[in-house]
This record gives sequence, structure tokens and C-alpha cells, in this order.
Amino acid sequence: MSSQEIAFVIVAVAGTIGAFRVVTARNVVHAALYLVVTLSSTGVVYLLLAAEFVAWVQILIYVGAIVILFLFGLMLTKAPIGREALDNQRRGVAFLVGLAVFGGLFYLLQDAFPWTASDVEPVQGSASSIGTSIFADFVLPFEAVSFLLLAALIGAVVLSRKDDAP
Amino acid sequence: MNQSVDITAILPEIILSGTLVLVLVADAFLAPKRKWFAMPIAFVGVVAALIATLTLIGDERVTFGGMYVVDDFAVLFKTFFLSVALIVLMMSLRYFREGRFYQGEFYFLLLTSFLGCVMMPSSRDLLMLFISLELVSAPGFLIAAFRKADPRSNEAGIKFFLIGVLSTAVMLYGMSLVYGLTGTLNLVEIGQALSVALPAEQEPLVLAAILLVVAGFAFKVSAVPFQFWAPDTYEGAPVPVAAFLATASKAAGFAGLLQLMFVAFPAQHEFWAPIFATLSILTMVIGNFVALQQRQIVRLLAYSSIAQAGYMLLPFALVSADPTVNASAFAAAVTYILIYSIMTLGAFAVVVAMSRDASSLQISDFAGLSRRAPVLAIAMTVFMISLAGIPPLAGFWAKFLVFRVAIERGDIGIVLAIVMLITSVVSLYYYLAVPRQMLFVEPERERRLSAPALVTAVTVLAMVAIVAVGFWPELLAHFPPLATLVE
Amino acid sequence: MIRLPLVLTFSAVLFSTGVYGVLARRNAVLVLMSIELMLNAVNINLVAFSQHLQQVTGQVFALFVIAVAAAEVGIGLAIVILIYRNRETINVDEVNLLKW
Amino acid sequence: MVAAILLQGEEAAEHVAAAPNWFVENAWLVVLLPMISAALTLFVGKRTPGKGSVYGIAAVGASLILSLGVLWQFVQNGGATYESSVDWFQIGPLHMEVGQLVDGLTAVMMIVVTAVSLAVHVYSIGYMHGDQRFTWFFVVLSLFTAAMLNVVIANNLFQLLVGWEIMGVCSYLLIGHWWEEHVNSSSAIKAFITTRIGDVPFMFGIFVLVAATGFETTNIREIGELVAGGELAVGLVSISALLLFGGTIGKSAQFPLHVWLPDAMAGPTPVSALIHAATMVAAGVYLVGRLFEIFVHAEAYVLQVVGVVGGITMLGAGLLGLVQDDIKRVLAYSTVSQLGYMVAIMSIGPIGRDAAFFHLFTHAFFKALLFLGSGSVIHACHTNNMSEMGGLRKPMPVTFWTFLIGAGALAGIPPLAGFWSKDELLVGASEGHEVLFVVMVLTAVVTAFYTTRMVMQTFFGAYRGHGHPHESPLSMTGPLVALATATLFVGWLGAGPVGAAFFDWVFFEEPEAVHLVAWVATLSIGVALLGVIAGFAVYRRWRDRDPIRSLGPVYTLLENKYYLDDIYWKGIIRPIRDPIAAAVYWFDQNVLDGVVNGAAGVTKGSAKVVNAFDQKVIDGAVNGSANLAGFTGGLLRYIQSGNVQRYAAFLFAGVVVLAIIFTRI
Amino acid sequence: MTWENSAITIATFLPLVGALVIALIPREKEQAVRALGIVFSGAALIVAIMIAGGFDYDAGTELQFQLDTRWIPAINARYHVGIDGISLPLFLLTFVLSFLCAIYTWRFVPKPGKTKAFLALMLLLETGMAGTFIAFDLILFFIFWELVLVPMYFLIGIWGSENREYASIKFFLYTLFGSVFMLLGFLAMYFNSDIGSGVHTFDIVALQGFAASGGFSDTFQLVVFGAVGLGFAVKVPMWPFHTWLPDAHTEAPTIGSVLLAGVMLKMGTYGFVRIALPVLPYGAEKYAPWIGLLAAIAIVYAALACLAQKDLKRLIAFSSVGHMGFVMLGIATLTTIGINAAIFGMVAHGIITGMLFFCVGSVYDRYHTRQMADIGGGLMQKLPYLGGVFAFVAIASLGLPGLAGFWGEVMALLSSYEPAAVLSDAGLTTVFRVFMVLGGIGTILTAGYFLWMLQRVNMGSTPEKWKREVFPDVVAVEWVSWTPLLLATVALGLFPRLLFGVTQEGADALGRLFGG
Repeated sequence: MSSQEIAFVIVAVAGTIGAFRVVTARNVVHAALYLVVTLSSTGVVYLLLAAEFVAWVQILIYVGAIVILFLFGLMLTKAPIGREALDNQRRGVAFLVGLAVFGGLFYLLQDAFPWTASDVEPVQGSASSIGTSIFADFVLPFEAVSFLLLAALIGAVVLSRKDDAP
Repeated sequence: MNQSVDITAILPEIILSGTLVLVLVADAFLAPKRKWFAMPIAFVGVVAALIATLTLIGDERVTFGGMYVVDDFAVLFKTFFLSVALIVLMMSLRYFREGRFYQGEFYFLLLTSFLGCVMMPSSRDLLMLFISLELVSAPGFLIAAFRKADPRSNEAGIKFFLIGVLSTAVMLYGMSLVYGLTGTLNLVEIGQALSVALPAEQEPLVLAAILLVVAGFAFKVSAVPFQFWAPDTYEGAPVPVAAFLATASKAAGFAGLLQLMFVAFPAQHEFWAPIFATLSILTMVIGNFVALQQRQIVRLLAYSSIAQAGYMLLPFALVSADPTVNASAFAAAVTYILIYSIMTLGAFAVVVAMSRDASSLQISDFAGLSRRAPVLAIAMTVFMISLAGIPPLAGFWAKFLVFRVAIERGDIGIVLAIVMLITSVVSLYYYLAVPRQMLFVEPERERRLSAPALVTAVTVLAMVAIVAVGFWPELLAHFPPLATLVE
Repeated sequence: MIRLPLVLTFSAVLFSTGVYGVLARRNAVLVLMSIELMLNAVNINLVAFSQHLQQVTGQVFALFVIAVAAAEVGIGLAIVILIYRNRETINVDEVNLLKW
Repeated sequence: MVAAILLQGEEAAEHVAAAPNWFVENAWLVVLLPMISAALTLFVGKRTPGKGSVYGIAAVGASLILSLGVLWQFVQNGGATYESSVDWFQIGPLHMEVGQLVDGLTAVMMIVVTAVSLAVHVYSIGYMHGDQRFTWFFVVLSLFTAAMLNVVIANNLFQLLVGWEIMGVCSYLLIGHWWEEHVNSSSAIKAFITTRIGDVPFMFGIFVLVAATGFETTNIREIGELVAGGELAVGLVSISALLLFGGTIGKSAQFPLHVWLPDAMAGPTPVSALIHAATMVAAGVYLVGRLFEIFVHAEAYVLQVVGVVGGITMLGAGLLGLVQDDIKRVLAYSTVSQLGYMVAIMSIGPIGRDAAFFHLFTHAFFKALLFLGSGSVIHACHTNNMSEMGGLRKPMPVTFWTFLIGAGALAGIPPLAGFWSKDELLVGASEGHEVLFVVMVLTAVVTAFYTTRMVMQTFFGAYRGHGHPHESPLSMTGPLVALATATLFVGWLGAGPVGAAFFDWVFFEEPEAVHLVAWVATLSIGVALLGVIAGFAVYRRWRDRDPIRSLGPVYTLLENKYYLDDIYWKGIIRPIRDPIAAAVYWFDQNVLDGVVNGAAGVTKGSAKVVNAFDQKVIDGAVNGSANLAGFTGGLLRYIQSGNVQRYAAFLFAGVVVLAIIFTRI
Repeated sequence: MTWENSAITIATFLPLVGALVIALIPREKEQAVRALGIVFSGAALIVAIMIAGGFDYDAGTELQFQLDTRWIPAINARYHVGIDGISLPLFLLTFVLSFLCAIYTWRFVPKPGKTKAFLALMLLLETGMAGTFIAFDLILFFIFWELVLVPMYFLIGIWGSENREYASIKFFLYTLFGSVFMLLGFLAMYFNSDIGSGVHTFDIVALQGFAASGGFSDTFQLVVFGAVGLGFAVKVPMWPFHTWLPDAHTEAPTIGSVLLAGVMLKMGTYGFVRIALPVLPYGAEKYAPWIGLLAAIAIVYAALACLAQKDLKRLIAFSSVGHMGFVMLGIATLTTIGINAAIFGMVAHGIITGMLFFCVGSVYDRYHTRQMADIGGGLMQKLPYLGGVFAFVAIASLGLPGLAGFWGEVMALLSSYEPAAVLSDAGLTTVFRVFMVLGGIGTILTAGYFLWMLQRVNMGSTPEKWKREVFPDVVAVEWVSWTPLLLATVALGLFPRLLFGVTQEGADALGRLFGG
């Protein structure tokens, strides 16, 4: 087990714990903060996987933007505290389904890929390489996504603004 | 590694995007009274896009490194989507003008969604499929909730949104696995990669991946058990939006599904054909039987659209090693989608015309429509009977083609065919419920119903199309060969 | 060099946790968060595979996913706020005017 | 199109022993004329003076003359059978024709029918005078006559069947002529149904014959030759003979289907005369005669059956005649009984057949006479009951004397017609058919007795009714006289001493030397007188309590007509009409239709289950609202709860389940 | 497009054109609408008569006025229409009855009016019915077959009486249920057919040829005959699939009942003769005894059910079941005689029962009740002519010789005395003779209930409650629309050749398939 892997496991455990807390926390704000933990550890995982650019984007957009959005949302909807307020009565069912999903995936993934370490040189997911790749091969989806974001923006504004007279 | 971008190939998309930006800008400068001008602008833009599309008929263009292809299949669907766009626009004008809506933004979002639709049939790449799908859905979530003041509309939005995002997540997970297993995003390459024998330990994972991807699209086409959002959303959303969701967005889902199944995963057909068989049977049975219970016209149409999805899924279940059967199955599916959309659009148009008259529209509100608006009544009757698949209307031919392939396929096909027969006989019962109200029951108030000219135009148009195709189904044969994706 | 199955397992954990959250949480915002968890799982997969396959495509895909996710969150929160404004609650299991 | 098809029909007629002469060749006119007159009367009758009776009379009169001509020419030709026909239609191998088969039998029967019919027509002018459906009455009379004539002249079985059935309907219409009265329409229906019950076997008999010839022919003569030539299996022939005889039983009112005839008295009296004398009932006997080849070449038991049935009928009906108070019913039972004679005697073979026809011939005249006479009486007293008559010989002499002649003939008093024909019967039977002979003698006594009873109660003693009866108009007495005259003389046609012309005319093929057997003749006269004297003795003076009642239980039995009607009505008709029909209909509505509507039912049934399932499995989200019933409702509420998280749960569950099923995890 | 190959198409689609034209007339112009209805159906009738005139009766077997042109190349379904000895009578019958119905509508439009829609639908119906009898392509046949359902559904549903909604939907669903299985069978035939180089066909003639060459395996025939037969049987309707009929008839407006009984029921029996027998001979052979059994049951059963009826119209509806039983019995014998008889029976039943429904309709129009108890007899007294016509038709319907009703029944019975060779070889002769006897009993019962009906409705004296009422007796319009039928009843009875002459050859060709 290489040093990288040890690091990965630690980070992964942290992320996992964070994830569990996100879905169990009694306090929405706590949940949001635990989400930060998970997202950050995911970012670290990206780094460990030598995907720098993705990692930075992860940190910037998720931690920097999305979580903020969530917090705004929580404030605007003055979310209550406490299990009854946050969880519904079907946790049991949910747990079973979740377990089933995990079991299925785990079972499928286990022997699908070799456990043997491949000592290939990882490609550097550096900003430049990815940038070129995007603007060379992925122009069209890029444009499309820009429209998607625009639409989301406009729509979100329209829906969430208080309007007396449209 | 620069690739030459074929502008003409994506001209329709360009025009469309230009239009929607224009709409947005124009909206900013329009006086509140004039906001509805957005619609004509959008209309013109779509017409332009349509023309641009028609110029592409017949030629085969591959661009963005095989990511984006314009072939007969794509052109057919693009043409279809743009026409639907025109119809939905026509249906929308009066509806949104009279309600308290952000008209400009609405048309902008609607067009964005249609942009996604138009891109869908050309996307031959998992990433593009994903983006197109999102482009179709995301604005959909928003316009579903567009009757801001009405909690029901909000609810429609949130349900649509949650289920949509969930299934997207599921689909993405599947896509990631596919990518991991094949090392490519391009559908054709995936197909090649999967057609060679995989290592035994990876086999189940591939299948699971396919299943997950299918799930994502099954949501879009509202196949049981991914259909739950549909009735609630249709009911809550503004009627024209419901019309859009029931036709264009569903068709987009099918377009994507067709490409995936017939290009990327054909090798695994003996795995996924049974899945589709299951989905199809579930959808036909549940959709039809539940529809029997509906009192509310839009919900009725929603369940009808679910049930019909079952018939559209049926051909997928027939795919086998025999290429001729596959070809005709493919053709049957496409034809069914197109004809279904025309009928449903017509029906929704009538509902739009009515809904200015009664708030949340019960079937009983159609009582005596034959007196109050004969044209609408006749048209609606035609749509309903056609949806039930009674000859000599287009709906019959749609069913007939599917049915025919099923018989041709044999064994599993026979079973499906019989389920189809029985359920469609059942369906007749609820489809006739509306004509019964319109014709057999006397209206409580005689007042003539003044339907918006545009909407009436749409209805008549659809009716004529249905009857024409019904008597002369060869009209369908004038489409470019439908089976370009298979073989 | 991290072995692939490890990473995949991590993503599987996140994914199924997300699933649980989506089903178990009442609060709409928390449901959204859970969905984010699932999307993250996807991203981890993609990045891991791109490493495994020695190509950046996966990472690019991941970026697009992130972008789309952001958009989704925006839309989702907008709708949630809208509902809150009309209903004074964002408990998804109380949002059931429309049924049957 | 019509032309195209009809013209094919006019192909050359087929001739047998062609001796071209007009009357015989155009015998079909005899049928056609009454048919035309029926149509005429129907359409223009009401607008013609006298309300259209003229057409019928003219036509039938013409027919009578024609048939006389036919007989004359037939005799001239030395009795050559003449047959001709035109195509009717072709169906499969079966080639149908309409045609005429003219031989002595035909000729004589035509005379009988037309003569009697003419008398009845004329008589009806007076009798039906002022009836609200006077014209209609004549329409049906003519049609009736035409139908009977068609039976007589038909040269193939199906043509015969047509006439046969039409007669049935005509009898229905005439018996029910006064349908305002429920009882009349009922007896009309009874007549039709009862005869039809006989007709069905008759039809099947035809099928058997036709099929036996391999659908080659339906021609009576050809079939006869085939049978005589032994071309057809005897077994088949016997069966067909029995089935055909079923028709006779029905139409000729033989036991056990005789029940309709007495009720047929509900119709106007002229109708009874027509039915009883010349048409309906004669048809049955005629049929057997016409198809006699089949009967004689069948196995022996067939003719025995015929004999037995005839015997039972003759005596049984005769006895019933004893107890009737309704004068027409007396005559009715006498008819049945006389028909019994004819049928029974035919069982002894050709000789019997000849005798039977002679009796049919004479009987036609005197029975018509009797009926018309009784009609005249009824017309006078406005009642059918002899108990309300009496002493009518003074007010209505003509009726009296003519009636007396008829009665005498019926009783078999020489030299009246009845005597001669009955004598032939007895002679026939006397040659080795003891049982039959005895029965006949007994019946003769009975006949004489009730005839006398009838005469005494009607014309002698004091008048017991209301009003002042007076003689009927000429239109009614005329026919009486005519028929009386006929009755006086037609007997001699068959009288051995004067050469029995009748038999020469009718049956040239075997000129029977009919001889008067002394002892038989004596016996017959003796029994007749015995009956008459007995009757006179008993009924010389009117007694309010009919002496016949002293028979006690026997009387009761007779009074109730051997309970046959009750058995039929209570045992067969009512059960079928009410409970069984009701049961079937119930079955239809509840079982068959139930299955159809059952689709809903089943789903409702399962709905219970699903709903119960709901309540248990699903939390409060499902507050079962009642108005959505049915399986679909339950299903619906279960899946479409409105709770988005349950939707999500279904989504994931669906994926997992599908995965487990199909990816063979 | 010569006259030869376009005539029947013109005749068939003229009414459709009429329907469209009427749809364009403003609904206020009642008279114009009615007139148009008469004009178009009349025109169609004239064309049909010209066709009958030009028909070569010596070549009853081959298709005449044939037109075989491309329609849906994709599935090799062609617009193949034609007419032969078997279809001609029914083809004519359709136009005659429709025309008379149009005339009848001149005066009698049932509640709730809507003359325009009424006539439009009627004409549409006419096209559908006529088309069924000329189609020689399975798909075309199916289209016309189904085309009939919708207008009839609305005729019953809108202009019917109290229970109309139930009756109409039941009619629609039940018959549709049958016909989808028919379609299943058609496709099975299609895919198992092969007219050279693996080309499939829907063409009935071609399929016959293919079947004659032993193309269809025995088991295949058994299965497919089951499916197709079910479709036809529901339409006929054969016992026990008849339960939609009484409801539909009872609720339908007069015109509806007339056309339903007069023509639509024939579509089922025609289907057997035209498709099931020739294309699936082996299946026919194996199913024949069962069909015969059901037919025999139907005859007796219907008669008994009639005896239990209180509603006049319902009674006649049930009588239809019995009469169609005779038709089916004739078909079941698979003999030339039987098939001839069947077709004769169809036409005769069309004329007579149609007429009966006219009468009942008129009675209802006067009395506003169909309950025999309410009418309470005395119809002949109150309305002599109507009563007379009614009595005449009733007697015709119970199979009186010399009238149309007779030949169909008697010949069917005759044929069942000696069924086709294929059946008698299978030792089924006795079975069929039993059927014959049942049929005979049926005729007696039939006579029974008709006479009983007449006694309860026609005879007796008018009850007090009606004495005061003033009813018009048969009016001009009724005379005009009835006379042809009455004449036809007599003509067919006296000159059966009018029909047998036409059908003989076709039936003969069919019968020879079964050595009958």
C-alpha cells in the first residue's frame, strides 16, 4: 500500500464521515458545514489523482459558490432544527435502499477492475492541458453549458424574485 | 488537434441560440404591455431555424470530431422539434398574455429547452447527450413552476426538478462507468468497444451501467417506474408547458434513447431488450388502468402520455439479432413518437382553449362542448379516438406498425402484442370519456366558447394531419428513410 | 499510485449515502445537498477512470458535471424559495397538493 | 338484374306423355286465378262495390270451370298424366322447379276444392255481411284456396311445402279473424303452432327424400319412380314416410295433434266449412295419397302406424262428438273422425287409398253442406249452443232439409253420398283387416248417433233461444241447396252398381272393379239405422239434463277431451313459455352478460385487496377517499401518493430490482 | 380511372363526400341537410344499381369492377377492391337500406335533433359498411370494418334512449375487443404468407391462392381461425358473444337499429364466408361442428329468450340472434347449399328485421313506449295499416314460405341434414342432424313468440288510455321508405333465384373446397 493510498484512505474516511453527517445532522447549518468537509476531501482526492485543475475547480465552485448558495437558501427559508423537522418517517426504508444501492455497486465494482497497482505515469490534469482539450475538442458542449447556465441564472432570478407586478 | 467546425451543420442551433438571446434582449426593452412581442420574435427565429434545418435534408455531416452528426435521423427529429416549437408558441401566446407571467423570460426558457431538443438527435457522444438532456430539462424545471403564485405550479416544479436531477445523477453514474469500461465517450466507439467480448468479470458492470443510463432517459420519457413526476407536473404546470413536456421533451428523451440503444449498446440487446419489455408492459398496464380513474383532463392526458410511452418502448423490446426486424422496429418507434406527438399536441391545444374558460379543468367541464365550440369538439373527438388507435386515423397506423413488428418478431413479441391489444381496448374507455361529455351531455350553460384563433388553427391543423395520414398513411413514407441509425 | 477499486468504493459510498439522504431528509435544501453528494461520487468516478485510462476526457466530463451541478443547485434553490414563499414550508413530504 | 335472372327461368318445359290440349296444359291457371283475385281484392277490394267479394267469386268460379275442363280432357285423353314445369332456382346441386302434375287425383281434388270454395265464397257474402273486415276476409279466402290448389297441383316437394305452409298461415288469419276476442286469437295461434309441429317433421321427411336422391330431384313423380324402382334404401324411405306422415297428422288433425281443429271453430263458420271440407284437413289425406308410392314401398310398420293413428282418431273423435253442445264442435269432431276413416283405410294399400279418396270427395260436399247449414242456423239464433236452439225446422225449412240431407250422408244413410263412400271403406277393411273393420263399424254407430242427436236438438222440439229466428238470405241458402243436390248425387259416381265412374277417372292406372259386397252393405245400413234409431229414442224429447251425462266418469273423460289439452298446455306450452324462457333470459342477463361486465367486477374484487394493502403498507398519505373505487383506484393511490420522496424511492427500487433481475447479480 | 375500375369506389365514397358536404352546411338549414342526405345516399344507390346492372352474373366467382392499386407500399397493403357474387347482394343491401333510412329521416329525427350530425354519421356509416363488402385486402377490410364502429357508437350514444351510454360503450368495447384479435389473425396470415421470394401479402385473393397451395400449416390455421373467428363471431353475434346486441338494439335510434341489424351483423358472417373459410379451410373444417353447435344453441336459446321479453324492441333484437344462428348453421355445414342459404339468410334478415325495426320505431313514435304491456294490444284497431304491416313482417320473419325469410332457414336446415364431405367423413353427420332437429324446434318456437307478440301487440281491442289519443297511421314518408322492403320480401320469397342466381357460383366454388 503506497503512501498515496494511505493518504487517500485517510481523506476518504474523512469525506465519508462528512457525508454521513450531512445526511444525519440535526442542524441544517451543521449539515452544510459537513458538506464542505466532504467536498473538500473530494477535492483532495482529485489532487491525489493528479487532477489539479479539477481539484481547484472543485474547491472554487463547490466550496466557494455552491455551499454559499446553500447557506443563503437555508437562511431565506429559516430552516428549523431537530430530527423530526429534518428527517421523515421512512428512514428505515431509505436506509435499506441506500444499503442495497451500495451493496450492488460494491459487488459489481469489486472484481471489475484489477486490484493490482498499475505503475503508469499519471496524465497531468493541469489547467493548460485541460483548457486546450476543452477548446479543441469540447467547444460545442462548452457553448451549450454556457446557455444552460444562462438559462438557470435567468430562471432562478425570475422565480425567486418577489414580484408585485410582473 | 484543431478540428474544422462545420457551420452549416449547426446553423439551426446557431440561429436558435441567436433568437433566444434576441428574445431576452428585446424583452428588456419592451414596455409591459408589449411584452408579448417576444413571441412573434421567437416564432420568426424558429421558422428561420426550421428553414435552415430543411436545407440539411439528405446530406450526412459529421463535425466536432464525431461528437455531433447531422443525418436523416437527426434532421427528421430537428424538423419535428422545431415544428412542435412553433405549435407550442402558438398555443402559448394568449395563455401567457392573459396570465400574470414573465413572458419574455418564458419564451427564452422555452427556446432554450428546444435548443436542447434540437441538439439531442445529433449528439453522438455521452457528454453531448448529457448536456442536451440537461438543456432540455433545466429550463423545463423552471417553466413548470412558472405560475409563481400558484403553489400547485411550484409543486410541479419541485417534483419535476427532484426526480429529474436524481435520475440525471443515476444516469451520470452509469455514464461514468461506461466511460471507465470503454475509455471513450463517443457512441460509435463505445459500440465497437462493447461489441468485442468483454472480460467476464466486467460483463455485469457493463450491463448495470447500461441499466443506469437507460434509467436516466426512462425518466425523460416517463416510463414506469420513472413516471411519477409526470401527472403531478403536467397538472401543476401551465398547460402549454405540459404540452411541451408531453411531446417535445418526451420525444427528445426517445431520440436520445434510440441513439444509445441502436448505436452504443446494440451488442447487449439480449440483455436490455427484456428490460424494455418489462418497462413497456408495466407502462402500458399501469398507465392505461390508472388513466381509467381520472376526472381531470390534464391528468388524463398525462396518464395517456405515460401509457403511450409504453407503446413507444415496445419496439425496443423487439430488438434482436435480425437486422430487418430491428430496422422496422426502429422505424415503428420513430413513427409512433411523431404521430403520438401530433395527437397529444392537438388535445392539449383544445385544453388550452378551454382552460381560459374553466380554472382547473375537469372532464365534466367538456359537457356539451359540441354546442359551445363544434370545431373544437370534433377535433377533440378525433384526437381521442385516434389516441385510442381506432382506424382510419393516424393513431391506428402508429399502433399498427408497432403491432406488426411485434408479430413479425414472434415469441416475446406476441406477448407484448397481446398486452398492447388488451390495454388499448381498455384505453378506449377513458379516451371516449371526453367525447361522451362533449356530445352526449348537454352543457349547463349555452354560452359559445371563443377560442383563440391561433389555438383553433393548431387544433384544425393537427386534426387534418391525423385524418390525412389516417386515410393515406403513405404520407409517412415520404419522410427520409427512418432507419439510418440501425445497420 | 492509488488503485482504482479503492477510489470506486469511496465513490460508491458517497453515492449511496446521497441516495439515503434524498430519501430520508424532509428539508428540501438537505435533499439538494444529498444530490450534490451523488454528483460528487460521479465526478470521483470520472476522474479516477481518466487516470486509469491515461486521458483527460474524464476530467473534462467532470468539469462539465460540476458546472451543470452548479446550475441545478441554482434552479433548485430558486424553486425551494418560491415554495417557501407560498407555503411557509420546504418539507418535501408536505408538498403533495397534486396526487392521484 | 331481375330480368337477367328471371329470363333464365323461362326454359323449355318438360313434357311427359304429351297429349297437347289446352285445359290440362294450363291447369296452373286454376291456381293462378285465386291468387290474382287475392291480390286484387287486397289492393282494390275496398274501392269496388260490394267491397270486392266479386273478384274472389269470379276467380274461383272460373277455376271451377277450368278444373271441370281439366277433368273432362283428362278423361278424354284416357287419363294420361301430364306434367310440365319451369325452372325456379338452382342451389348447389339442387335444381328447383315450379310445375304442375295433372292426373286424376289432381283433377278431382281441384274440382272439390274449387266447388266447395265457390260455395263458401258465395255463402260468405251473406254470412259476413257488414263485417268490418269483410274485404280482408275475402282476400284470405282466395289466398287459402290458391294455396290449397297449389298443394294439389304441385309437382315437387318444395312447391308443395310452400302451399302447405301458406295454408297454415291463412288458417291462422281466418280462425283469428275476429281477433278482438282474446280466445279467438289464442285458438288461431293454437291452430298454427299445432300444425307447424307436424310440419317440421314433414319438412325433414322431404329433406330425407331429397338427400336420398343425392339432391338430384325434388320431383314427386320422379321420386315415386325411384322408390318404386327400389333405387332408394328402404330404411330411408320408411323414415321419410313416417316424417311426412307427421305433416298429415298435423294438417289433417289426427291424434295426437287433432286438438286444434275443434278450437278452430272460433273462426267464422264459412271458414270452418272451407277448412273442414276441402282445404286444410283434406291436404293431409291428399298428401299421403300423392306420395303413396313412398308409403307402400316403405317397410310394413309405416302403414300400420298410419292405420293405428287413423283408428284411434276415428273412434276417439267420434265419441267426443257425443258430448258436445256447440253444434260446430259436433261437426268438428265428426270431421276429425271422418278423416280418421280416410287415414286409417289408406293403411290397407291401394284399394284403401281409392276408397279414402272417394270418401274425401263425398265428405267434402256433405261436410261443407253441414257447416254452412249450421252457419245458417247460428246466423239465425246468434248462438252455437244447441241447448238454445230447437224446433228450427219450421222457421227455416230450406236450412232444415238441406241439413237433413247432409246429416243423412254423414250417418251413412243410403242413397246419400256418405253411404256409398263409407261402404267402400268398409268393403276395403272387410278384406282381412278385422280390427280396423270392427272399429269402423263401431264408429259408424257412434256417428249415426251423434248426428241424430244434433238434428233432433237443433230442429225438433220447441225453440229454446231468444228472438225470432228466420230463414237466411238467398246468398246463403243458394249454396246450401247446391251442395245438398251434390250430396244427393256425387255418391253415385262411386257406386258400384252404376259403374263407379269416379275410380275410372281418378285411378286409371288400376281400374278397380268396385263391387257392392252384399253383407257389408247390409251391415253398414244396419249400423247406421241402429245409430239413428238410438239417437231418436234418446233425444226424441228435449231434456235439460243431457242423457249422455248418465255415462258418468266416461262422460267426464269425454267432457275434458281426454285431458289432452290440459296435458299440452300445463305440461308443455306453459312451462316453455314462462319458467324456461324466464330462466334462459335470466341466464343471459346474469351469466353471459355478467361475464362481460365482469371485467369491472373482477377488478373491483381485487380492488378490495389492494386497498387493504394500502391501509397496512402505506402511511397516512393514503387517506382512502371513497369515490375512487376499483383496482385502478387502489393502484393509483398507492403509486401516485403525491409524495415526491416515495416517487424517488420507487425510482431507486425500480433500478435495483431491474438490476437484480437482469444483470444476474 | 375507367368506369369499370372506379365504379364501386365511387359508390362507396359518395356517402363520405356527402357527410363532408353536410358538415359544411350551417346547422340551421335542416331541410337542406335532410335533402342532401337523401341525395347522396340516393346517388350512391344509383351507382350501386348500375354496378349490379353491369355485373356479369355468369361469372359470379371472379372479381368484377376490380381495382387493385398501391396504397401503403411500406407494408404491402394495397387498395384492392372488387365485387363478386357473394358480396354483390350485401353491397346492394347496404345502399338500399341506407337510402331508405335517409328517407325515413326526412320526418323522423330522434331526440335530441342535431339532424346534421345525425345524417353525417349515417353517411359515414354507410361508407364503412359498403367498404367492408368490397375490400379484398385484409388491412383495407379492417379499416372499413372499424370505420363502422365510431359512427354507430355516436348514433347510439347521442340519439339513443335512456340507457344509451352503457349500451354504446358496451357495443364499442365488445366489438373492438373482438376485432383486435381479428387484426392479430390478419397479421399472422400476412407474415406466414409468401407470394414468391418471401414477399408477404394482405391480399385476400392471393392468400386464398396461397392457402390452396397448402401454405398454411394445420396448427397455424387452427390458431388463426380462432383469432379471426372470434372477431367475426362477436360481430355476428354468435352465442354466447351476443350480449352486446340486445342492449345496443334496444337503446339505438330506429335508424341505428335498422342499419345495425340490416347490415352490420352481416359483416361478421360475411367475414366468415369471405376470409375465414377460403383462407383457412382446415381451421374451418375443425371449427365447423363447434360453430354449428353454437348456432343451434343460439336458435333455440334466442327463441326462448324472446318468449321472456316484455320490451318489443328487445324481443326483436333477440330474434336477430336466432336468425343469425340459422345463417351460421348454414355456413357451418360448409356446403354449397349451406353457404347459399347463409347469404340468402343474411339478405332476408337484413330486409325483414330492418323492416321490423322500422315498425317498432314507428310504434314507439306513436305510443312513446316499447313495453308490450303498455301498448296493451289493439294496434290493428288503432292503426290498421301499421298493424297490418307489422303483422306481415312478423309473419315473414317467422319463415313463411313465399316470403324471403323462408329460404334461408329451410335451406340451412336442409344443408345441415347432409354436411360437407369433410365433415361427414369425420363422422359428424349425426351431430349436424341433431343441429337440424334443434333448428326445427327453433322454427316452432320462433313461430310461437312472433304470434304471441302479435297477439299482445296487434290483436285485442285498444285499451282505454289510448282510445283518446290521436295517432297518425302510416305516413307518406314511412310508406315510401317501407314499400321497397315489403316488395323485396315478397319478391325474394317467390323468386329466390334473384339471390341464389347471384350467389350460386361463388358459394359453389367455396363449397368445393370442402368437397360439399
